[in-house]
Amino acid sequence: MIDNNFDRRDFLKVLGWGGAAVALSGCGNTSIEDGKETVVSYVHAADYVIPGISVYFNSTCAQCEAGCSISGRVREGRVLKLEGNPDSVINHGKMCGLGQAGVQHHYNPDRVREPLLRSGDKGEVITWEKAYALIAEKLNGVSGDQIDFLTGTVSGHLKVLLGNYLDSLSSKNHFVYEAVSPAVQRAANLKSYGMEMPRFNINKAKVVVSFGADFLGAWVSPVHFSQQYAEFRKGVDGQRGVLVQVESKMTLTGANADRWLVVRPGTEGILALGVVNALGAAGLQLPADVAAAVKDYDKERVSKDTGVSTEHLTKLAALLKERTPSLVLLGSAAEGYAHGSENAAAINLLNHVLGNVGKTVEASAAVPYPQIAPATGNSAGLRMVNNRLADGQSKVLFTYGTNPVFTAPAELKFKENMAKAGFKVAFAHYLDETALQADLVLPLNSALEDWGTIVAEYQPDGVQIGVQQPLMEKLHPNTLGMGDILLALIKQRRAEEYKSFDDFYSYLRTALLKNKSEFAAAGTDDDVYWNDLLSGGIINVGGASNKLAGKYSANIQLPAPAERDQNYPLTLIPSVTASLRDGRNANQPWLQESPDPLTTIVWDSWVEIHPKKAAELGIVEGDIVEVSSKNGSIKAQAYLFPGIHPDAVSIPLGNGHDAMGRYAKGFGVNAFQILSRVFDNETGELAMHETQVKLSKTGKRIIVVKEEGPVGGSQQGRKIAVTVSSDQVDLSEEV
Amino acid sequence: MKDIREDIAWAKINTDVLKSLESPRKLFWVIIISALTVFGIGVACELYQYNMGLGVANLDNPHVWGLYIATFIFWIGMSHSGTLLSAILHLMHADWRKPIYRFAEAMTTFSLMTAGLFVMVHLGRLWQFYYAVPYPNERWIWPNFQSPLLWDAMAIFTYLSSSILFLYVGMIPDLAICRDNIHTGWRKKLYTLLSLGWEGTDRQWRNFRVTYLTIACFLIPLAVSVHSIVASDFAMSQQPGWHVTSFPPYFVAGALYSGCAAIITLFIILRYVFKFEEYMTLAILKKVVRLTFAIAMVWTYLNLIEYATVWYSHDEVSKAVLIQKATGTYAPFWWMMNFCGSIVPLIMAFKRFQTNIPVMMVVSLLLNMGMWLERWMIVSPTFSHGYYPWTWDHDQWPSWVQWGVVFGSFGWFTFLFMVFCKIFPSVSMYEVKEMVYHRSLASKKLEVAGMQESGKGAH
Amino acid sequence: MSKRHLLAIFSNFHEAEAAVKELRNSSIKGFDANQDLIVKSPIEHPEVEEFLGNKPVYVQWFTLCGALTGGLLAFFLISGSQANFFDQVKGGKPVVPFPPNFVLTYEMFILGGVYISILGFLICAGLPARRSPLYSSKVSEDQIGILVKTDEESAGVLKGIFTKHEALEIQEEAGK
Amino acid sequence: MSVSNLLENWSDFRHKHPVEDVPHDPYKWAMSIDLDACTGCNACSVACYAENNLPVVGKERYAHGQAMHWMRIERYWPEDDREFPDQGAQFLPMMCQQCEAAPCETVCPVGATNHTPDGLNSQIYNRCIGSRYCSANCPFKVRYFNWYDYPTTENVWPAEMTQQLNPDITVRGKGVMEKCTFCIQRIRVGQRNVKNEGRVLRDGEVQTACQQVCPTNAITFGNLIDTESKVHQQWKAQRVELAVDEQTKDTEEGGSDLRGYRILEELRPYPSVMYMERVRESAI
Repeated sequence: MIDNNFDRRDFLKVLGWGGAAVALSGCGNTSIEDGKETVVSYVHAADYVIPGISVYFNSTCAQCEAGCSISGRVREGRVLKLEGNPDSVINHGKMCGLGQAGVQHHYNPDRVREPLLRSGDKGEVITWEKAYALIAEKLNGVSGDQIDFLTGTVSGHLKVLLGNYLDSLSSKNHFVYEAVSPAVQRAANLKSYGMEMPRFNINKAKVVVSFGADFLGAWVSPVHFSQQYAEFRKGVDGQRGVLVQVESKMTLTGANADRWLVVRPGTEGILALGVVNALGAAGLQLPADVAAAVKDYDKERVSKDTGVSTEHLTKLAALLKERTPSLVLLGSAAEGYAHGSENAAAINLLNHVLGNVGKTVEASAAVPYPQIAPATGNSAGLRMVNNRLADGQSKVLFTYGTNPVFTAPAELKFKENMAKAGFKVAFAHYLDETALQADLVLPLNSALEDWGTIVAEYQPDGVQIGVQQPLMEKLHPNTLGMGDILLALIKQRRAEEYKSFDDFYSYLRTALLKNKSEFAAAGTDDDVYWNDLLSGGIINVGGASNKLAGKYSANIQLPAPAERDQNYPLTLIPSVTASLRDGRNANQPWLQESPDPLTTIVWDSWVEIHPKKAAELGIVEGDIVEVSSKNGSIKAQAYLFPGIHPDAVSIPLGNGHDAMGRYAKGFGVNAFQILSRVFDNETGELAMHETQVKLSKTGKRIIVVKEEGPVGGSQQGRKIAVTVSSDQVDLSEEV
Repeated sequence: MKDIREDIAWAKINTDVLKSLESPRKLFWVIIISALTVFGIGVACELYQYNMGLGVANLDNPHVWGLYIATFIFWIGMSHSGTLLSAILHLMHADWRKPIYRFAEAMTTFSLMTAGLFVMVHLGRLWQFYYAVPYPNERWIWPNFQSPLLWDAMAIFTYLSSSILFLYVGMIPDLAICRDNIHTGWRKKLYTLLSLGWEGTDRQWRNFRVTYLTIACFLIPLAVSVHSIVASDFAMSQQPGWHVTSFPPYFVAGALYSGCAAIITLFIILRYVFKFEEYMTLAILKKVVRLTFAIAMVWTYLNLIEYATVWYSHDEVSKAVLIQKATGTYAPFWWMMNFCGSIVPLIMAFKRFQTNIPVMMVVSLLLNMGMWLERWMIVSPTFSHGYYPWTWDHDQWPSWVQWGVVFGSFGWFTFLFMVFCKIFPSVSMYEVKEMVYHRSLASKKLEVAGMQESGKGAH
Repeated sequence: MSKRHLLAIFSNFHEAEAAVKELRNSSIKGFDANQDLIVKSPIEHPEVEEFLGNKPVYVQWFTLCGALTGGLLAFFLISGSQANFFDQVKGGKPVVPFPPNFVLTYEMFILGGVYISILGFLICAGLPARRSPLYSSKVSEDQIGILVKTDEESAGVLKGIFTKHEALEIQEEAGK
Repeated sequence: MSVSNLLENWSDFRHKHPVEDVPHDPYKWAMSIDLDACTGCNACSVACYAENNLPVVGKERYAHGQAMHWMRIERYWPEDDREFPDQGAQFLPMMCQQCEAAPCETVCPVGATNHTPDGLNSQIYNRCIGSRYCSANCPFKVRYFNWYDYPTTENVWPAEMTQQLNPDITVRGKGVMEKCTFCIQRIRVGQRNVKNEGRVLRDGEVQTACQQVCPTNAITFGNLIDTESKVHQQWKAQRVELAVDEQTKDTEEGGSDLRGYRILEELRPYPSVMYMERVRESAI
């Protein structure tokens, strides 16, 4: 990092004592080209502003739910670049591409800038006063039970305030919806380990077997896991870690595996039990009930069901037996079936059998203040809201941090149902698909302009509360922070209680100072503490100690591999890519132009087909194919991809917007739309991998826009990227 | 068949050639207007490209060069025939060059001027082209003299200015004739000025002869060096398909080849447009055709040598480029180039075609197309199929902007050439007289042995 | 003493040759065949030099000087500028690399040679020149002219010689 | 005067500086990239966009091969006809290799690309006239040309987004060649800061944007002269030397257990980036 010999803590102290609510006064929304900008933006610059010298302010990344702490480079009142905060236990100063694109969210030209009253296709700009009055008017006479709040993951003080607001409306209807979430796993983990999200110590394992967990790409906390992965590769006791990935469609993690085992879609659980069986056969002592439960899963049967060769099964079992501790991870590819919970239980069983629980699977600390712990999302939330809307139980709908019109399968008819609500309010950054259906759109500050606290679900070390603070003055004068809006709304109800808080900043400050004694030395001055807190950007609390409690269950009922439907012979795997995830960041051009690591395709969606299958169907790269499920069809370019099971096709999620902004609208297709309405038997989560599809050629062919050249991933025999077998290198002497 | 009638009156030579300077035929205007139209298209494309950036040419990373460089080499190559005819054949006393060398030299000059345009068109920041000029400046910033591109610039400058001077010096006696015969208008002033007061005195002729010979001697190595340097743009690089030792002679042979083919084309056109049948005789055409055939075979040999060295070497990367040329995206053009360059010239080996004007016209155009393709096939496939497979790019296709500029250059060349032929005598009058004189002397010598004495000084 | 210029036009090179030979062999007062005799012809006759006596040509010396100067200038300009252009290193080569510098040295050698040769030509041939008053455009067509300068009184003798050799016409003019 | 300077310092100018005769001192910037750690996540590439004001060219121009990613991640598949790539894909971050004997430097007609005393292959944007010869002669094809005038192209940098641009470096207009600089703006700030203290930079004081962001620390950047630096130690451990075209790894009898190599080393550009081979477990 560039160290300019300036202590940024000093700057922040000045900032704090100055009592400025925002970090720096900026230059507004003018550009150099316009000639409106003054070279030095200040007549009387604050002491900490030296033209030409960058200062760094810490905050928390809001691009996904991992809660990485970031350090924003600010110069002349503008945030230029987001870097990792080295003190963060989550990301240790590192970042992913998605996180760095946060500045493009902030500076996005397509952000909503004014409160909009919408009717039909038109939006009328109104004032905040009018907007608040309108909400008050619409809430008048509506009972609390008829008011629904649909949000994405919320945590920290915003969640507290939201809870209080709902309470003031006497509504209990806060639904948290995440289109892509490890919800099945949470339930399975709760059973197996006694907590939804234990700590996974990849770095302590010698072998990691991941059943579809894309921990290097998009799973839970990828930056954190990537760092652990690097340690894991360097090795425990000098022995390089071995990664085995089991999945039907290669993820980024699969692409980095020592052995990538392609399984028939949905048979991950069978393979897990097969490995348990093989471990028993290899001499591992299995508990009696486990041994009984897996006795039918002999190698031949498992090999036949899953498509994994007996040789690999044997080798895998031998490796797991020989090298301990190991770690077995469970990801979306295994849980996205109607029998997802069973798959999950079978996979978690492996950790128990291998004795990893307590070693590489450890208890995570519990958030000591449950009210700020994250409300984690799942698709059940959407399902409930949707049902309520369909039945007319919901009169007023608030949406925040989620885009259900885009991410809900068309079969749920969410858009139609949403229209049934009398009044829809969207708190939005963009005019996305959901905001377009709302009656009132309230413009939000970007994450780099807002105050808040963020508590991530996955806590690798104690509990880290991320502090979110503005890195620069608001770009657009008429946007507001979600906290500020909630505060204004709650004052409509409970004016007395909240009158001492002018804004969310004062609320947050008061709330955090209230707990000062628990975070800081006794007797620390309020201001000093507050400034330390802001300059650090994180609050590390030890967290309530926690123990793993659950127990494995040997009673796992796995269905036999499903017969293929003649009409819909292929399984659709909607893949979650590291940069676009569920599509909320699709309007950030860096992410659109950052090639998908595996296919290298940019600015579009595609259908991954195994070359063998493609040859069978007469499909070549660039053919526009129609992917039809029972619930609709989409057309996208075909890409021949060797890392996928021949009975599956895969379409990435996140693109295919028909609103949101110039960098998202019209690029690609939305695979959410054709997902079938199949749910996990136990949790009721949408089973994302249960959609069966067929492919048909449309006769159109285009040139795929991608980074790789006409020879694709071939090195043509030239020594460019070299792989060596582990027995041919000596890693011990390396630096 | 004689190269020229030996009994043409000298005065008739003057009249015939001077006639070509006056009252243009309708056909002349048709040619001029079509040339300007085509040139205008090129200019429009260039303006568009100048405004938008080179991206509109549909070049990309790493395929950074395309038709501009290929056509640049083509024009440079074309220029070599003028030197061949005027300098090499002059030293070899092949006097049949005399009726046709003037327009060949003009072709040299104008094709160099056209090539120079491509250097400009090709630049990403055309407005900063002067950075490549070694002008003294207070910041001591100089161009990079190690760059073959700079050598190119210098070689073209040297060659162009030397060619212009050579053309001009050789034209002074003819300009004096023009001065003496045209007594009106701006032409008179022009010819008076340019003829420098030439009177054909013995002193003038004596120095003229030595100077002409000296410059001819310089021009030959210069011409060879110019195309070797153009070859160095490629041969000095490290890229497969370019880093070829035999490139300099190969380029020089290719240059002479395309130049000769162009001479045949222009020979036929001038013969027709300006009615020069008396001077541009079929006998001379035959000689030019035979010369072209010989050069074609040299080129074919060097071309095959290049393939052979690549094929038998252990340089897998270069070999891959060669295979790609023959089988990949560029295959049709590559085969076409080999066909036009090596098979088509075989027609010229047949006597009855050597003087068949329509056949020779078609052949010469095909040869030139082959040679243009050759340059393209040198430039592009290496970009498409270089050292680094990840960046291979087999889909690159020049946009209409590139094609427009390339076609425009032909308009520009034709325009300059036709204007030249209207202002300056495109057949060297004094040299045709010399040719007629010496030939008739020689004939007489054969007829009357007794005239030895008076023919003492004759060749 | 006043001089007179005479221009005789011959239709035939052999007649002109004979006339010149006779002029050179005769001794006429105020007429030196080596200096006062100029032959004008429409084409280059190498024989002229023989019957006019061996007159040296100096253009080659210009050429030599020009070429050498060009080459040396190039080398020092290039190497000097390389040494001063912030002393920048390129491609792991020496700051002043010989093989590439040779190329431009060679080009400048030729450039200098050609340019200075032309200059030499103009100087040696006395060009550009005003046209002498005694000039016939026939000379640029197909006839040979012999221009002589002589004393006033010898003009008749010369005219006689010209007429003897069938001169087509004789122009005369008083001069210095 | 140039000629007197030339004659006085003649022998200096005839050194094969810096490859052979004169070593860089006190800095020679170099990198090592551990392909076993690289996961191909693209974070480095995005960091490069953010740090170096790279334009997002959009779908159509990307389709024409006019993308401007100084740092590109290449993805290779095994080529032995296996049905599935069951040992994963191979990722390779590729950027300017800052060659010591760079093929691009000698060919630039205007000297816009040169070797700096600290061993970088520099690109002087305002000197560049856009002949693109450097790119033509680059074996790695890591030079990127501004085919359009991106600052004025619609939707590349809308007014709001111009505020994100890094003021430490320029925004390049049309017709200019550009490429990875090893984040020279960071190096220069660092060098000037320590100059005041009368010392040289210590390892880790300057990080490139890609190195800083890399979640797996696959990229190591530093001063090859500094024996304390990690990059020096890594090069040394892999016995990779700068100015040779064949390393111990290639010459050792009976194979080698080293894994450091440089790409296209046989062309003798002497790249400043060492890659370490990806390892795949033999037991599974």
